[in-house]
Amino acid sequence: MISVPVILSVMFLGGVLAWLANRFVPKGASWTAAIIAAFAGYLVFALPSCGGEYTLALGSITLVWKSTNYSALFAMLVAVLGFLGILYSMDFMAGKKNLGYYYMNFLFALGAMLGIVYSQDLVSLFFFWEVMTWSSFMLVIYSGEEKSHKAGIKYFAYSAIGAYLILSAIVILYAQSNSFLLSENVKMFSGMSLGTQIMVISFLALGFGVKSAMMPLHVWAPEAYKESPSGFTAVFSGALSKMGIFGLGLVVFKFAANTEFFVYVRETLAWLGGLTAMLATFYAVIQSDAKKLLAYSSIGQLGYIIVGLALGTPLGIMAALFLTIMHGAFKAMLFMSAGAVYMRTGTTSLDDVSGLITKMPLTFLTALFGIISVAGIPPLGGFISKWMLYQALLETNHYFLIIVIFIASTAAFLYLYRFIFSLFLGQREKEFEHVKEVPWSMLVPMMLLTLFVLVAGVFPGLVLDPIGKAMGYLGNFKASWEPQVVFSAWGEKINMQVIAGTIGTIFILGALFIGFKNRKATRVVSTKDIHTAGEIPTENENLTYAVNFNQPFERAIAPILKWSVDKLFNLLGENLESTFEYLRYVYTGNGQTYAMYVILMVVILILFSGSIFGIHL
Amino acid sequence: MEFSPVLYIAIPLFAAFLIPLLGKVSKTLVKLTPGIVFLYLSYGSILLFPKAMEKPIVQVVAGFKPPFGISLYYGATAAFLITMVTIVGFVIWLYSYKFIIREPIEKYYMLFMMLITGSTGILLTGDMFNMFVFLEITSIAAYSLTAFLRDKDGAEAAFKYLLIGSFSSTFYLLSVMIIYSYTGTLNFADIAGKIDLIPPMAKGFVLVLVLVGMGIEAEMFPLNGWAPDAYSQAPSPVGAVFGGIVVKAGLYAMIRIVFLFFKTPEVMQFLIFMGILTLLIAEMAAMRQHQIKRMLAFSSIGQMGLVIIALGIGTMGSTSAALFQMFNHALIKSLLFFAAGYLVFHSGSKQIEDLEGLGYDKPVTSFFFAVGALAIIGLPPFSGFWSKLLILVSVAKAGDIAILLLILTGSVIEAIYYLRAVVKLYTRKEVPDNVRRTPISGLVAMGILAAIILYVGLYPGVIEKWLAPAANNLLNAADYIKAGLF
Amino acid sequence: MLYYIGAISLILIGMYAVLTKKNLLKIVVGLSIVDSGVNLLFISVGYVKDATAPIFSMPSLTADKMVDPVPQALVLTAIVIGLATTAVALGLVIRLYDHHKTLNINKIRQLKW
Amino acid sequence: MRKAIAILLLAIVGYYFINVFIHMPFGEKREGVGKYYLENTVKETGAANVVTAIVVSYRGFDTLGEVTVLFLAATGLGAILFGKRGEKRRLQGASVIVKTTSMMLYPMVVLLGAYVFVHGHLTPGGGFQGGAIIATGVLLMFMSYRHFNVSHNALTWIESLAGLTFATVGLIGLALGTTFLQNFLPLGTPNDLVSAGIIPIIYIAVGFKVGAELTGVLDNMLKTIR
Repeated sequence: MISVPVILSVMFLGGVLAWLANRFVPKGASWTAAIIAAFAGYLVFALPSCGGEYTLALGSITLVWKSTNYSALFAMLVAVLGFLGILYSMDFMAGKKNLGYYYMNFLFALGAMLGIVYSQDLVSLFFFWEVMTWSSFMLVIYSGEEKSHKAGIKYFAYSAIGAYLILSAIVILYAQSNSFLLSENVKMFSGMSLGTQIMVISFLALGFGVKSAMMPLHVWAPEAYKESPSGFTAVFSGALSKMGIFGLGLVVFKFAANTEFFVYVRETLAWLGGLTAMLATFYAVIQSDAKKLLAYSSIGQLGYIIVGLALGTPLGIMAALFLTIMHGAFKAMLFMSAGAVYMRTGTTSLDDVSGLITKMPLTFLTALFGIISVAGIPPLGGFISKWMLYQALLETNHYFLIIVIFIASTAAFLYLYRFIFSLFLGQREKEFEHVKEVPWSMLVPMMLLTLFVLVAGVFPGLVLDPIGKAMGYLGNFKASWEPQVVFSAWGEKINMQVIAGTIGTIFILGALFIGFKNRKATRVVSTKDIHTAGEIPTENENLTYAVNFNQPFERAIAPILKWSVDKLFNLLGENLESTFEYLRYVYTGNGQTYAMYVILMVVILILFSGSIFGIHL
Repeated sequence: MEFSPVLYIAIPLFAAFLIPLLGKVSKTLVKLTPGIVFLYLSYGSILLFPKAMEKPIVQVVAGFKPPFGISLYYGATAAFLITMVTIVGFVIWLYSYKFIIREPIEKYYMLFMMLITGSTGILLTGDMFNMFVFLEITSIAAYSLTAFLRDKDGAEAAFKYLLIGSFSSTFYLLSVMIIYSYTGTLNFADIAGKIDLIPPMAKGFVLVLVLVGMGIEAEMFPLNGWAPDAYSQAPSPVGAVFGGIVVKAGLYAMIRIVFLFFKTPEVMQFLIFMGILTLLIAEMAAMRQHQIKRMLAFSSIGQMGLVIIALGIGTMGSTSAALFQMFNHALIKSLLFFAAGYLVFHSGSKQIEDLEGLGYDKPVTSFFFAVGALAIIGLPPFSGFWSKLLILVSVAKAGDIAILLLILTGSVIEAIYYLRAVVKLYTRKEVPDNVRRTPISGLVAMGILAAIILYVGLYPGVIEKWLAPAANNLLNAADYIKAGLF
Repeated sequence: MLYYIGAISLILIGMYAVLTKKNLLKIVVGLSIVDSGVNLLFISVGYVKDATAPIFSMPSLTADKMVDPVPQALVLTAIVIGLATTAVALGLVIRLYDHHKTLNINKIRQLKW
Repeated sequence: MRKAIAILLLAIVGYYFINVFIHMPFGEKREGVGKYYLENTVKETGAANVVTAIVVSYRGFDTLGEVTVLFLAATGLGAILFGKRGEKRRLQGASVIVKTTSMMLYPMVVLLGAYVFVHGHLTPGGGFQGGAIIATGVLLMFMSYRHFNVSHNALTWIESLAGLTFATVGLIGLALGTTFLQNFLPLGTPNDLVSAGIIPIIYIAVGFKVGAELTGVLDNMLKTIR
């Protein structure tokens, strides 16, 4: 009998096992982890999507785990991405130190995510939430370098703030309802006072918002994504940040939906999501590091998802959940390909690497499908979610938001093109002549995901089916999107397969045509083959085309960039710390001063005893 | 012979008087004595535990009925805390076994044993003046142990501690005096019954004296200047005793007196206020520390603040949460001090900066430090999580969201500085080959603590079921009076 | 009554010394003065007019003509404890002087913040 | 500045302090445990000296603690000043008159001390006082003779054995099925030297212990002067 604790214990004990394996068998950790992840993945899929209930009484607190349709959706995402991430790591991480530590925390993180989605009570939700936070923190600081530690601390600090907000919401709820059970709290929520409702919803939304990198709480994300090992980044961006979405879904539809101010919650979140999408895209455009670029892109995509959720219409939710799955897949693809490039070249800087297309064709293909999907070009999965999102926005008359989203989507092309161009196209530097394609264990996950994105784009019904069920859990929503309905505005019925076929054919034909036509015309030149106003550049000048790729755009959005949330928070942090510094001067180190404090305390207590204790001396 | 609570005091005293003679025979014998004593006492305390949980055991000394003789009150709260103290005491002894290599070893073990015994006495006694005596036993042992390393800073820290500690004992003695002069008795239960004989003004003065005097021991904010110095300069196991045991005893003394004699809403409000002040200022100061043990000291103060807040709320839930937090803090802070002790020893420097790279060089010790850090922040699956959760729940139930947010602010700060230290440990850096290793006894001590922390984190029910009687015993003054005077 | 005021004055004088004197030895002396003040105060609390010491050395003495024995017993303990504290304090002062070559408390401030 | 603040603060404290005590009855008889002790001491403990009875019997546990405090102070001082042993003292030897007088006084002082603690249950005084007097005698010798030495070995033995006696007497009570420190000897006639059960035993032990400890403390401090 498969139940949730079985899955969780497989993951957690597996983590310990992987750590142990590393101590005794070389490469033991990676194989153990892969097997464990595969097995747990199998269990997740085998678990009935509505059931597997398990109750555990811990003293006065009862923990309940159960699989629901909603959690099944996220659990599958986690299980698949987790397995692929570990598979990818097997060769990616080969030869690195402390692999036991890496895989242990990886599996812990996966287990914690599964724990989160299966939790039916708030305590275990928070419990796993924190386990997820620290295990992912451990992976961010894995490299042991100064930079990764900075990123890690930043990540942890924001996560801690978020987590404690969630915790306070949980205890406020408990104080009112005397229960940690999700269902109980949802039931009683509408009966609580307005203040409580506002507090709980805003705390929860902010707390989950931190994890889903909602602006202005996103500042931890770029660096944390950049510093974590790529095998995990795929999971980090693809699945871990989705836990925030998972939570937001609960907040919006389980809690906020029962309040009078539901519409305000939705509007606020929608706008926050929209702004996130736009600003993050702008930031992504100006990045010169592949992983940071992808990180911002990831933030932007999560913005879309939040918009979709916040719209609250069936179509919006469906768009959001569909994008959740799709984003999990294509962002994992992109991070994996960036990781593959990193593995072979040792850098992810867009300014340094170029022209890898012939050396790493399959990686290029993955990246290509990835960016097509992000950009929302049919026939891949991204297109459908974008389409649904626009349609939902139109239906609910959010015209300004459409503009915002539209700007964001358009700007996305800039960075996406830069990503693929810088890494794979253009002239190849000499130092990259001997680059080889990555090993199969890394290609397999990338290819599988590519296939999935393609299939999901062509047969969206495959993914829409579990999503529809999940929506049923969130409320009485029904998933009823068919391409035909959309296109019926023009009085035509077209289905995805036809679009896919058409576009695919045109694409292949076009590629072949251009390929043949330009077969002779291409001339391979060195990047140094360039003259600037008659001057011959020196050897160490970086003249890759990708340098300052989007400079015009950067200039255009300069005013926005000046106002950086990150800087603002840093300033705040610094000021706070210097305040602390002054505060600790209370401890002067002079024993007599301390004695004076004691007497002072006595005097204060005596003089104000009337107002403090109600006893007049 | 049945185990009697008085043995908690008698056996260690006997052993302490015996140690100088044993020292003439063999040093190993001296080193083993406290371990045997604490092992036996933990065994006894576990035997006695269920009984005390059911019904307070009031043990008379010298055969005179209270209030005429001194009586020991071994109620559920005392049983809970003393069991914790003896077990933690045993583990700290285990750690000391190899850690203390400086002469005079026999004096160290005598003082160490008496430090813990004094704290036990504070928890155990049912007599106000007797508590003063135990307070002094604790203090004098603590002063001497703070200066045990005989370095410059140790003596300075000890002198400050002594200066402030004298104020504490003076104030406490004055309060005993005023109470005696009006009620004519020294037994807690008896005083509690006659407290109204004291005119309001004198009562207010006593309250001020007790709050300040015991506030010093419990490390309330403006009174805790001595604490960071003493914690950081004492040898690490002693730091663990301070943070894990001595403070708890001081706080228990204060809370016992306040709850028995002065339990008014205003006083409780005041406790909450002081708790918040203590928590926030200590956490802020801890964030800016450069020395690891000083940071632990401030964190310890902060945790005490948290406990004071929870006690100040004064509901059943919050009091049990506070006791749980005390228990967790004793274990976790000991673990942290243990690990920090060897880290400082290995790196040869007290600065956090210099810990770089030790995470790879001394993986096990560093791992225990990391576990302790995660646990004290209150991250699952460690025991610190549950107590923090229970405290927050009780705060929320009391309806004060502002306090809740302030506690969480403190927690965020705490999380940041602990992780900074942990991350420093795991910064890659070539460390000169260090042949010194953490001895097995130290690792076993840390391992025991870490195992308990993890076990309680996974099965909080083990501890939680005892919290209710313990909290009830602390809160319910009428029961105390009834049992104390039989 | 005057006894109370005298004892309290002693306590305050001692505290003043502890709070302001720069010399460590004077501070220790101050602590001792505080102790003595407290002890005297306690003894005077137990005082009963026209009563004798609580010792039944002669059959003519009766219980109702004796001072309260409890404060005396407690003060005995308190004196010893005060002595112990002073001894340790003096030991620390010796150590401090060894290390710092000064007894000025303002110069002994290695540990701060 | 500091002085002004200190005076101000202490003035406030003092004002309220006196304010509290001024209302306290002075010189009046009190109800409470004191009265009980006065009325029942002779009957219950057999000691003529009520203070001693309280110190050793009723509140014997306090005294055990008190002895421990002193023991700790001696130990602690030894720990703090450890490693300075054997450094040369720079005390000036005293004049012949002082030396001779000290020599003559020393045995008498010790005797007086012994008298005081042996008669603790009968007359004013007791173990602590007697021990302190003995230590004064030793101090006298320290002051007058440069090379006067006490045997540390002996001190340790006396200290430990005396402490053990106290603890053992207490534990015997427990072992006999009564309570810790409970009297198990016949009370005898009040005002006899051999009376009051275990009180004289304990007080003699305390006397030895306190004498030895104070001597140890003095020795420790003197030896460390450079």
